[in-house]
Amino acid sequence: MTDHLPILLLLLPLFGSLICVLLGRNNAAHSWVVAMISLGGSALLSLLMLIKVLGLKSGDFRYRMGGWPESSSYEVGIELRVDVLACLIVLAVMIVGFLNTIYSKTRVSAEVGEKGSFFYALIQLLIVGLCGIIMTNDAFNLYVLIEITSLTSYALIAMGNRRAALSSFNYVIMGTIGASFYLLGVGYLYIKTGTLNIDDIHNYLRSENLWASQSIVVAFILIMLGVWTKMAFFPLHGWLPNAYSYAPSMTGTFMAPLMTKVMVYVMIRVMLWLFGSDFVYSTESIWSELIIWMSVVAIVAGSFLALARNDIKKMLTYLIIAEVGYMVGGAWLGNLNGQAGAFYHILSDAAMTFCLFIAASIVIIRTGESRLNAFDDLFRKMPITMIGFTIGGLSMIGLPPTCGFFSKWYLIKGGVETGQWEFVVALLFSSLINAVIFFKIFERAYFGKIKGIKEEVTVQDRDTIPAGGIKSVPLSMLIPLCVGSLSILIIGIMNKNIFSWITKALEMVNG
Amino acid sequence: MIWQFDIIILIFLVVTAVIALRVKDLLGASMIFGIYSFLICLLWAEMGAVDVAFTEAAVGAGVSTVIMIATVFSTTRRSKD
Amino acid sequence: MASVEFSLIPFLAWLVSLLAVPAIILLGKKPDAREGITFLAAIVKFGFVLLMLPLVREGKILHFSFSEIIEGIPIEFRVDGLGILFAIVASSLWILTSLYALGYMRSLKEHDQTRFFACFALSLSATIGVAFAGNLLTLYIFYEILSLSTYPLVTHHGDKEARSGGRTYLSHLLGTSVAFVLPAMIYCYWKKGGDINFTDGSLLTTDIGSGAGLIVLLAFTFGFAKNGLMPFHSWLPNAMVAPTPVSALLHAVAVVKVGVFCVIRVFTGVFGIDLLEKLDIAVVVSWIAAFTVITSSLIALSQDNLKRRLAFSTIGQLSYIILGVSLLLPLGVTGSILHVAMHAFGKITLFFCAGAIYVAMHKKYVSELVGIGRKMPITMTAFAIGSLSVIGLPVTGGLVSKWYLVMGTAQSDQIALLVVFLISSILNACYFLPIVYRAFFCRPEESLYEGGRQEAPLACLIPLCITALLSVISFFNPGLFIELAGLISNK
Amino acid sequence: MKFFGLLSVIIVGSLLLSATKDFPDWGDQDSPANEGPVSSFYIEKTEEKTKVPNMVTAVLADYRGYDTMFETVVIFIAGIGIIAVLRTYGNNDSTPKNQVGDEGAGLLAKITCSLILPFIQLFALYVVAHGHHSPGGGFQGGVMLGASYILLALAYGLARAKSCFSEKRTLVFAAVGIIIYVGWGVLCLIMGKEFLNYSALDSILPGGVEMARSHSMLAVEIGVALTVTAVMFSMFSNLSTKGRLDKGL
Amino acid sequence: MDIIIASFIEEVIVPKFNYWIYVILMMIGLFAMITKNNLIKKLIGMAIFQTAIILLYVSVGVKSEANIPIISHHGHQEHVENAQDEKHSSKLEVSTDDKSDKSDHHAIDKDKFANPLPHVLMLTAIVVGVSTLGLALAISQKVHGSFGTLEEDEILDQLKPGGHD
Repeated sequence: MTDHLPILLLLLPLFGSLICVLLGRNNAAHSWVVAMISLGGSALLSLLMLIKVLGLKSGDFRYRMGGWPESSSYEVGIELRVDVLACLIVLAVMIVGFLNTIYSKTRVSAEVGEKGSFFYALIQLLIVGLCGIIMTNDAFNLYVLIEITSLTSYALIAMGNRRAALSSFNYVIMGTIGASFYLLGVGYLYIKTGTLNIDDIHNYLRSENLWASQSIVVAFILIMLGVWTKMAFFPLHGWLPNAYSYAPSMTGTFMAPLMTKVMVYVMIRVMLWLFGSDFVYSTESIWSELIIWMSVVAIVAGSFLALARNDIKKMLTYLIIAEVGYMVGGAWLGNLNGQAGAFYHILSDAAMTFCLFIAASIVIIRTGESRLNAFDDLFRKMPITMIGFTIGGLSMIGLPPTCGFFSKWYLIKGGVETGQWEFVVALLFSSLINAVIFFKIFERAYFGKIKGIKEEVTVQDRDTIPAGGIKSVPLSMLIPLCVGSLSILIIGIMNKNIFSWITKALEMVNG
Repeated sequence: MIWQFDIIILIFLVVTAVIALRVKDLLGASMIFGIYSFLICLLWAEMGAVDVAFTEAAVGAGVSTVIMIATVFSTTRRSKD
Repeated sequence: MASVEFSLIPFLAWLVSLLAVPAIILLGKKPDAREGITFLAAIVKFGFVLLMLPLVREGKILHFSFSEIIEGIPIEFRVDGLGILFAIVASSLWILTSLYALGYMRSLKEHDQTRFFACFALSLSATIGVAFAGNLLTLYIFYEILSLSTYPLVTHHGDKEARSGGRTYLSHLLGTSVAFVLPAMIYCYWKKGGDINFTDGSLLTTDIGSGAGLIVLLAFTFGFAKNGLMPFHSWLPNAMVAPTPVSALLHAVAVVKVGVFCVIRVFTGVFGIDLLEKLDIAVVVSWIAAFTVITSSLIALSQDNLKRRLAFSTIGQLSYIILGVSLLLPLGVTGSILHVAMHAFGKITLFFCAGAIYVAMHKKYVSELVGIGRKMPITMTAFAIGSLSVIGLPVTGGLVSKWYLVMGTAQSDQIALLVVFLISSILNACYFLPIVYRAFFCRPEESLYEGGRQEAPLACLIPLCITALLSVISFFNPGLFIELAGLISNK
Repeated sequence: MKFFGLLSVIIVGSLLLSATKDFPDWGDQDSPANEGPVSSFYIEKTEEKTKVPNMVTAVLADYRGYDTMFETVVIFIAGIGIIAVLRTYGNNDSTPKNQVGDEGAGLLAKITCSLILPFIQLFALYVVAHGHHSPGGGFQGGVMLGASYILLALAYGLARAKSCFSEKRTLVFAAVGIIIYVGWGVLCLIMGKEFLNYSALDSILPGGVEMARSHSMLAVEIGVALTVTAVMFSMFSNLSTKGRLDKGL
Repeated sequence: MDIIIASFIEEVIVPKFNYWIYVILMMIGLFAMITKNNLIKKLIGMAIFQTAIILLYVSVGVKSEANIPIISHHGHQEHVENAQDEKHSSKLEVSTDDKSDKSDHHAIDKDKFANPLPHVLMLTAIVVGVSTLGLALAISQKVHGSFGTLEEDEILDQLKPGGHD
């Protein structure tokens, strides 16, 4: 039965979403139970899958949909391919999905009203799409699944207020351009190779030595452009900040940690599995130089834009853009450390973004203020929330016990190894900017606002500020936050194991 | 496959696409977009992609146009460009 | 040479103050029990450190490691002469500072005392972690924890001034360490091929080349900005907004000494004296240090705020230590290591005195201290001893270390540096001795005649007497410190 | 903005054009895509393996059935997404009840519509069922069936169409369609083979492995058709009323 | 000069005419998506963009000698075509021999059938396209509902005073 794990993993939330729809409107409570069961089950299954894959000698296993092919050496059907990398990200998706469902419990009725069950249905379908993207081994199937994730996220974002609808429309336009570029790239590959299976395309390109062919190069550029648009790589990032910050809070908390990261995974997969490292790094070395510079620009620009924001969620979304720069740069460094660092950063960034978004959402909800002064004096009023936020922030800065430090470590090591000093400098620079950003917030949260000039006044004032209602954060919001901040530490502490799994899997494809 | 037919349709396609985007009346634009879809459906049929043509006829020329017109009716016909 | 021995004691010594943190928080409502825990932890910690002392003196190196965090790099404790010396200084002074803090905080009725003591314990833990760190990564991690855990102490008052001071503090310390130390460390890690332990030899080899070597060296020296080297020194005067016990322990002993300690580690453990000699790059560092010595002394002259004057004095004294190490001679290194201890005793006395004056008289400025010696004779006597020690005049330990430093400089034939030492000693005298002189021999203002003696509470007074005594004792009996310093410098 | 747009469009366009020069010529039957083993396999082996003459249907519903499943899910998402975004509930009795009867088009349109509707629906069902042998299949049939209800709504008003196809019913139909599709795949899973491996069903379907595949394709096409029908109608009814579902165009 | 142009047209444009048109359509669509001010117009651009991609795919699957990808046993279509393509019969024979033992049907010549795979892919793409269009129209209706206009610049004007964007 363990052979069927990948598909069972997908079917559970798929059926869950169908049941949610069948439950109909005004049934958010039941839908919540369904979503919890399906996502919890899938999380368990993905854990099982990880254990299974870790036990495999070959490092990966395939699942042939429909049992094809029976004779041909080429794949005529669609196959799923699961290795450690896929398992890790699927696990991350499932866990974030599960935690986010817990978080949604109290928010759904407040933010989407009667349409709660549709929200749960859509979010489960989004998870199906993300996991499908991660596991599929078929270039076109990837497109279909990208569209699934896109459509669900358009709808989920547009469920918010009027700004959300507008930003969702922009997202539709940008997302469609991105997905269409990807589709065009796949079309060009298909014209030259006649197959859609990722491994088969790779083998064909290798055996026919098509690397220099103009259409293959263009296909690569197109796919990269498409994927970059979807992951909000710097010049193509315009849609992201508004979409994530105006979306309903439980949509933001789910999509911000995962959507861009999964697209980064797709990029790494396209680079290493579809085209192969020979093509991506050696023959076109000017590119990798160029793209690393682009990622440097992305990191610096993202950090500065984040610094300039006074809106909590906006600021966090710009940080995501900077983080995407990290991962793109890391993947393009062209050595194992860079790739593995980028990959590790996918996991750690998912954890810390989730943490920060949940904490920020709680703060915004509880204080009713979306600008940074919402944080005034929160360490006293909402200590647990602020501890979660602090851990996330420290991880974003990259301080040792947290996973953010280790991903930065590997990325910098990769940069040092190839001598890409500009990337190293950009990473450090953005750490510093992050430090400024977060300590600005910590300071506010720690001291409260500067009221008078005399310190005595401040001290007295702080004690008299009524804590009215702010302290009562429901457990359903705190649990995900706590688990998220714990997972930041766990990923940090387990970095050696995770990193060795990642490098093993990457070594196999790099040869 | 008749290539003369093919070329004629392709040229018409470009023309209708440009018109659909230039008409200031959204209802008109939607209608012309329907024509565009129908032309492209002809093109698929001519290229031997009958299933695609069938789908395009039903989806592109049919439902897409209808929902677009429905939207235009329930919002506005006015367009500045 | 040195036999490495597995031992749990370093870990326990580190753990004691860490465990004290939750205990302090839990007992936050009962101040007496809370402070009791602090004392208990301080004493137990000192006991553990003393326990290791004989072993280290035998030439053993105690070693403990757990949880390999990155491929090939565990969290590792490794106790050698330098580490134990620093640990002794820090942990013994923690006891005294706790006592002092008790008096200071209570008599000023400060707010948030629980937070204060908890962060204090945490920062001590981090200090011990740095002292015993067995590899660069461990060092780095504890260094960062120290920066973070002292931030609430620095900004304790929470007013605007404290905030901006705290901002400077963190931005300088975190900024430099992330921007310089991290890449330099990763460079070493990569160069060495997955291992950055401090062993007896050097981490790097000659194939690094002078250029890269210089960059890495400077990255480390500036990166550990806690050492107060110019131009990254301005956090230290700004951090003086902290309550005095914090300034005393952290900004005279723990934090700043961690900075120079890290630099000594880099010189002896990462590069190794031999390699630096071959590459001939340390001279750059010595000139930067020399510049800092002179400049900071001159700035100190112009400061009216007593604590700021002490802070600039600290900056200068720290650069002595770096200067000594960068001479790359056994005498210089010994002098540096000695100066870590001697300056600690002297400077903490001075800070205690400054705090005591503030507690008793609410005076912060040098110009207000005229004639204060009659009101607070004990405090001001201790102040005088501390000043002597920092200047390097007899019957104080400061002379011993300065002696070694000057000897080392003379041996290295760097006359210019020798001149620097002399000038700066004169400057030191210029900014300290007038205070003492005016305190005792000038006519005080009218208001000071009223009332009799007005010393600070006993809890403040006792520690400063003890530290002053320690300064004197270490002049007559510096053998232990010289021996421990020799363990490192004579290799 | 215009200039920037034009520039980027021209860059992308020239990039794409530059690649076409090493494309195989249009209609080249020896191009890798046409000559390659995958499409050869489809053309040569489909009938042998599945007994379905329409290769497109066979590839759609069997070889790439997994894709098609998600394609159906995409439709489903569009359906519930539109409801999630646009639908507004609540009693909007602003339109008096007696006006409902006035909805819809003129008499001529009504009569024409009532005459052709049965044929459209019949033909739609034929398209679904005959997709194995002629162009067509679940999508096309489903869209036609949905379109027939749209026609009904246009001619007789939305209320009339809703009486046949209420909102609740559209959702149930949409979900059931996918349940049929996925359930069929799960059935294969239960029978011990891979997901969507229809050959697992030869023991319960008549006619051997090939016919099992053929029949299964029909089953999943019916599922697709149900979903598409429901969603197409729901899409129209929501979009034409701004999500109020009260009064059509 | 004329010869060069003529040969350019003959060798570059004519055999790849479809691809040229596809690129032009794609550029039109993309340009509309980026620069148009009206949301509905943007969506029309999007639909054109998507059909352009479909045109690319379908053009890939075309074979000059081929018919629709449906095998017909009983009709006369096959025979008619065979009669038409006398000159290809030799090739047909060869391929027939290879496969004749495998099935009792008459063998299938793959050059006779258009490549079915792009068609399948494009069925999916069309469906995805209409789904996106429907959802996008719903969103634009919501935008119109709350802003009262479909022009992007007017919406942004409305947001200016309140929004801190």
